[in-house]
Amino acid sequence: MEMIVSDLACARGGVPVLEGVGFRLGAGQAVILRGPNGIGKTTLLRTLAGLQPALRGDISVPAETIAYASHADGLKATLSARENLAFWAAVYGGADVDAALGAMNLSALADRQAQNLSAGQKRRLGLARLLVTGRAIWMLDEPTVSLDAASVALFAGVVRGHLARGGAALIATHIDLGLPEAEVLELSPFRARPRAEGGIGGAFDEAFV
Amino acid sequence: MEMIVSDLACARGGVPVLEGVGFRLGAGQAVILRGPNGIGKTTLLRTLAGLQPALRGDISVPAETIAYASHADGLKATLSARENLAFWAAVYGGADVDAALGAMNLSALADRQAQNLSAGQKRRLGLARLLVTGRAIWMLDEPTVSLDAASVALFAGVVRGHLARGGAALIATHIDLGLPEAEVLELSPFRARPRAEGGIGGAFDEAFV
Amino acid sequence: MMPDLGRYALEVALAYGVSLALLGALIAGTLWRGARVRRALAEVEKRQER
Amino acid sequence: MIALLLRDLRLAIRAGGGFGLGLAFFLIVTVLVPLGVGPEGGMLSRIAPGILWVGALLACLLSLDRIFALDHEDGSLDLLATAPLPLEAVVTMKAAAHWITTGLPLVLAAPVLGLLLNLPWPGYPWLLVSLGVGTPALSVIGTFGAALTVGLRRGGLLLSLLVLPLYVPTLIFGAETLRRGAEGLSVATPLLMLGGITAGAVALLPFASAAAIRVNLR
Amino acid sequence: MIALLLRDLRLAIRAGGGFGLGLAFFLIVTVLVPLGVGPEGGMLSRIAPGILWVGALLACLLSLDRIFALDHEDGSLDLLATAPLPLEAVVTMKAAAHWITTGLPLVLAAPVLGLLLNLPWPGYPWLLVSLGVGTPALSVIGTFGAALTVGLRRGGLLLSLLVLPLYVPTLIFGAETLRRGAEGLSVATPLLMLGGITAGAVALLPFASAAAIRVNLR
Amino acid sequence: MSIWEYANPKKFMETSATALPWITGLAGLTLIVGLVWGFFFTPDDYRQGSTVKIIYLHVPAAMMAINAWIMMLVASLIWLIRRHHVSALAARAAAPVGITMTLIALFTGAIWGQPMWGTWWAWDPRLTSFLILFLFYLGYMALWEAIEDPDTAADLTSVLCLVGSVFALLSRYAVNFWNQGLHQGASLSVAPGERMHLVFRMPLYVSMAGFALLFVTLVLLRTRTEIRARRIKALLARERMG
Ligand code: HEM
Ligand SMILES: Nc1ncnc2c1ncn2[C@@H]1O[C@H](COP(=O)(O)OP(=O)(O)OP(=O)(O)O)[C@@H](O)[C@H]1O
Ligand SMILES: Nc1ncnc2c1ncn2[C@@H]1O[C@H](COP(=O)(O)OP(=O)(O)OP(=O)(O)O)[C@@H](O)[C@H]1O
Ligand SMILES: [Mg+2]
Ligand SMILES: [Mg+2]
Repeated sequence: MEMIVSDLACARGGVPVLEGVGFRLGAGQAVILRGPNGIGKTTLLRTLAGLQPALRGDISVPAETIAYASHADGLKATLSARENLAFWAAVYGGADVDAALGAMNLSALADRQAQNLSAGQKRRLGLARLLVTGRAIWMLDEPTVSLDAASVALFAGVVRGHLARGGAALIATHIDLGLPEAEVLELSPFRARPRAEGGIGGAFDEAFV
Repeated sequence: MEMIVSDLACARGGVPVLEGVGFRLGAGQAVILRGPNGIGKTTLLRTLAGLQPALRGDISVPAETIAYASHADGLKATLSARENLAFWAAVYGGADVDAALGAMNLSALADRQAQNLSAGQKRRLGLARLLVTGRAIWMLDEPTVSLDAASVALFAGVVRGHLARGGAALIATHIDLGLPEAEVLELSPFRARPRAEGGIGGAFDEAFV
Repeated sequence: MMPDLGRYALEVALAYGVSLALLGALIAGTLWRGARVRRALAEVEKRQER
Repeated sequence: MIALLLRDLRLAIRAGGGFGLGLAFFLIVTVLVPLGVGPEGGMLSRIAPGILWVGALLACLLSLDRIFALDHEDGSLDLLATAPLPLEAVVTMKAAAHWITTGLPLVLAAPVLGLLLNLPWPGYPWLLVSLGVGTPALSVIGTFGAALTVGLRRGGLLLSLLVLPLYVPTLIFGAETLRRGAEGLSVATPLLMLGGITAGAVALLPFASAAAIRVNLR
Repeated sequence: MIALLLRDLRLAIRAGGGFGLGLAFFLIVTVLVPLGVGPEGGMLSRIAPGILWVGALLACLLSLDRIFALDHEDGSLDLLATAPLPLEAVVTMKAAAHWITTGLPLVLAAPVLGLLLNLPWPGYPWLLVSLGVGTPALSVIGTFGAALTVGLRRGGLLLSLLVLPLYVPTLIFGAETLRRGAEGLSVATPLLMLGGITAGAVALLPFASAAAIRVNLR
Repeated sequence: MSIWEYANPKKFMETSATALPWITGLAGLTLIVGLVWGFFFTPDDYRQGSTVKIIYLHVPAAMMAINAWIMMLVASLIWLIRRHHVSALAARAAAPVGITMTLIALFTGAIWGQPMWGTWWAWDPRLTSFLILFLFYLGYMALWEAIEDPDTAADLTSVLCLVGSVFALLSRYAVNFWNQGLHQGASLSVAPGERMHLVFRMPLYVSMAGFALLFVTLVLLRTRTEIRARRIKALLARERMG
């Protein structure tokens, strides 16, 4: 399962933010997205995950093979950690909830309501969701926000396990994840140029020139 | 105008989080609060600013001399930068809005609606509010979140100017602000102990012992 | 040369008055916003040429 | 799909989930109207069918913004949209959960409120029938309105403005069924129309709702 | 203080500020009731006073959660509480802004809606008077409710439940004033009571609201 | 050259700029002729007296109120299917014109109802469904105002317009069922079976043409404004991107 992205352009709020993005992500491989605030990392991940259409370009795999984790965790405050995870497991077809809880070191907290978890624990629960999706390609948007050092290491281990099982991961982050084997994709060169300089226009601008 | 805090204890959600906090903050002086997530920095600042009562202890200056800036900026999305600031200036008795905009490098953006500012620009506008309050003691909760390096330096300059004019500042932050002259107050030693070990109880616990 | 509206003068005059006022407001609003947006566009375009 | 329905029901029942608030609102509206209108029984019993339906409709309306807003705020909606469920199924389940937590209690509580408003005796079975047939349409149409306004900050009032005109046919046929029933006339035509509206709305609107959500998530 | 009032008015008028939505809701409720109750003019004109008052009250109610919620979400409320304004003045100004953006338009639009409900002619002056005297009380009481629920996620429906019982006396005396006025009877007593409620609420409730906010910010 | 060429904003701006003066002139002319003719130079009806003169406002306005919604529906469909921005913006531009027409029909009808039926307002099906149409316009416009992103707003308002049209039709049927009503039938006749006299009909036709042309003029003007506003937005967004 290799993901090949070529000449991708994507827009946010009608304005093109990235263009000409291309990379390949093979099985067992991780790619780290880097770039300053506002370059369009979140936009790129949402486009790849199928949440918004691309302006141009090709993505070789369907959105159905991708598990996306956004800035927000999508946890329900009044459900327990296990209930939260069990819901997603049911939606994705019943993977092993307890194994996922164990992998993210949440077994002791399984029956606590999500609202009583600390920010870092919530984040870990959000990441445990990835393990129950059973999908091959993970797209993670700043997964380690509010995690302390030990949890970051734990997370890196989980990602390595996923890669070893033939999965792949695309991770947008500002910090060091402890995954030295991952390739880094710097997004700055792909910043969309204004149309006057040969960039692509938004759907609407085009008509004006 | 010297601020002396002694033996302060404060609670969040009914649970004591800090106790025995004491420090002094003289005119022209800055103190930086440090401590891990959840130690109670925000709680301490809110207590000092008069937003919640202390469990115990003394604060030598009234809340009316303190200007507080929280995690949130309190900007109105549909008002322009100048309108936002002019409102606070009117509330605090009419300081010079344009000077404040200039000091935070916002003059060019004065007429843009707050919703069209980038995260960093919003933050700068939130900090410009401090300048129109005319208050002597600033209490800042992670003021440099989402600021880039140049803006952090600009902000440090503004704080220095405030100190030079005889003001004082208490700043909670996780990162380096570029204010080497500021004293650092580490909060970890003041973590509230459980009552059994001689810590103070919450208002309710007391009745139970 | 006002026509004799008989005993329904008030109604007819009111109907014409209200309708013309509404139409007038619509036309005025259209022209006013048009002029404002045209001016704003000219300003932005000038600024971006620089 | 069933997992989603169960989750929504469980969330509604947990503390703070808002289960029962719609019911309370229904109660209050039907209490307010006699307070405002005055206590004459004869008149009350004549306006009772209309007031009961309007009250049920408003109670439904006010709970609509919970359908998607909470899921949108905490990011679940993004995750649901990328999950292996068609979005049409998601909105249908959301509407079903809304009906079970709001519409169904309204139907069950309505007879008690009918008493407060002096609804004539022959009306009670038709009260249950007309609300039972009509409230699913209210939930489905409301889900469409909620899908249009998801992501708007405090879109609640706008949501009401959008949804109320869409509620008009349901209201007219529902109240007409009930009024005719209460007066002992034949209810066949309005009840058929009401059923038709419900069936049509349930069959078609989920597609519009799913499209609206897709646009809003973009 | 005036700065706060002006800011709130300006925010309400800017796009997305929700100005006019309360009005639209009032319109819709008054349209729905005849649709539910049936079109007979005679009956409509008898229930018109009650319906107009209930409609105004619901429209007021639904705009209450904007009073503090937006300021709380973006952090302004914390900053206002530490500003050199007494919190009592803040809540008074908030209530005033709510009245100007919601209550006043309701009062002005009510005669048109009175037409729709066949309100008898002698009722029109009393419609203006009773709503003019009564709606400030609705805003002040509503501000108190909003202060109690500030910070609760999606507290809207809970807010309605808290506030509605508090609205009952205003509703009763307001609707009674209007009904007597429409029937050509003397309105002195209910109007006096209505004025008394408004005066008392305006004088005392801001202290309670300010206290509630202080507790909620803690 | 296909008709879709005009969906290109630039082309649209050029074409509409040349056409506008003519259409505006024609609209003004027919409108003034129609209304002046109707108001000054028609006799009184033997039953309705001078109130027949209201017809020259009421009927054209009522017609255009409905036609405006139909135009919005068509434009919305074009946007949803072919994604031509001009068409979405034209739908947006038509709504305020349509709501004004609805208001004129409502007001003139209410004023007319007082002498004819002895009441300003009755819950007659035609009247009621117009009130509901007014609510639809309100909701549609409020939704446009509430959404930041123009494409999102165009999509959602188009969906609303589609669904709303279906429900507007249903409502029309529902209110018909609910009340038999007082209002005139759908033919251009004042009394049943009797066609309105030519003296009344001629100015009515002119006035209808005037309202239709005025509608076209205003929609063109407003669409041009919307396109410009849209362009400002795009330029500003680009400026912000740096
Ligand atoms: C608020 C009240 C009223 C509303 C909303 C209203 C609405 C309408 C509408 C929607 C039409 C249809 C136009 C068309 O189908 O092309 C119409 C036509 C007409 N209305 Fe009214 N109407 C009102 C009151 C009245 C009154 C009081 C009269 C006179 C007694 C009246 C006389 C007519 C006539 C003569 C026509 C032309 C009928 C035809 O199409 O042949 N309307 N009105
Ligand atoms: N609604 C909007 N309209 C116009 N531009 C927007 C809108 N939302 C975001 N943007 C812009 O789109 C760009 C890309 O945003 P995006 O969230 O993808 O950045 P990011 O790389 O994820 O940043 P971060 O590191 O802060 O997460 C930013 O420059 C932002 O200002
Ligand atoms: N409503 C609540 N009920 C109980 N405990 C709470 C509540 N809100 C916060 N806490 C706890 O109070 C403690 C202090 O929180 P506070 O926000 O002051 O921390 P902080 O030092 O500012 O952290 P950060 O660095 O993340 O800003 C935390 O341990 C938190 O878990
Ligand atoms: Mg991002
Ligand atoms: Mg903090």
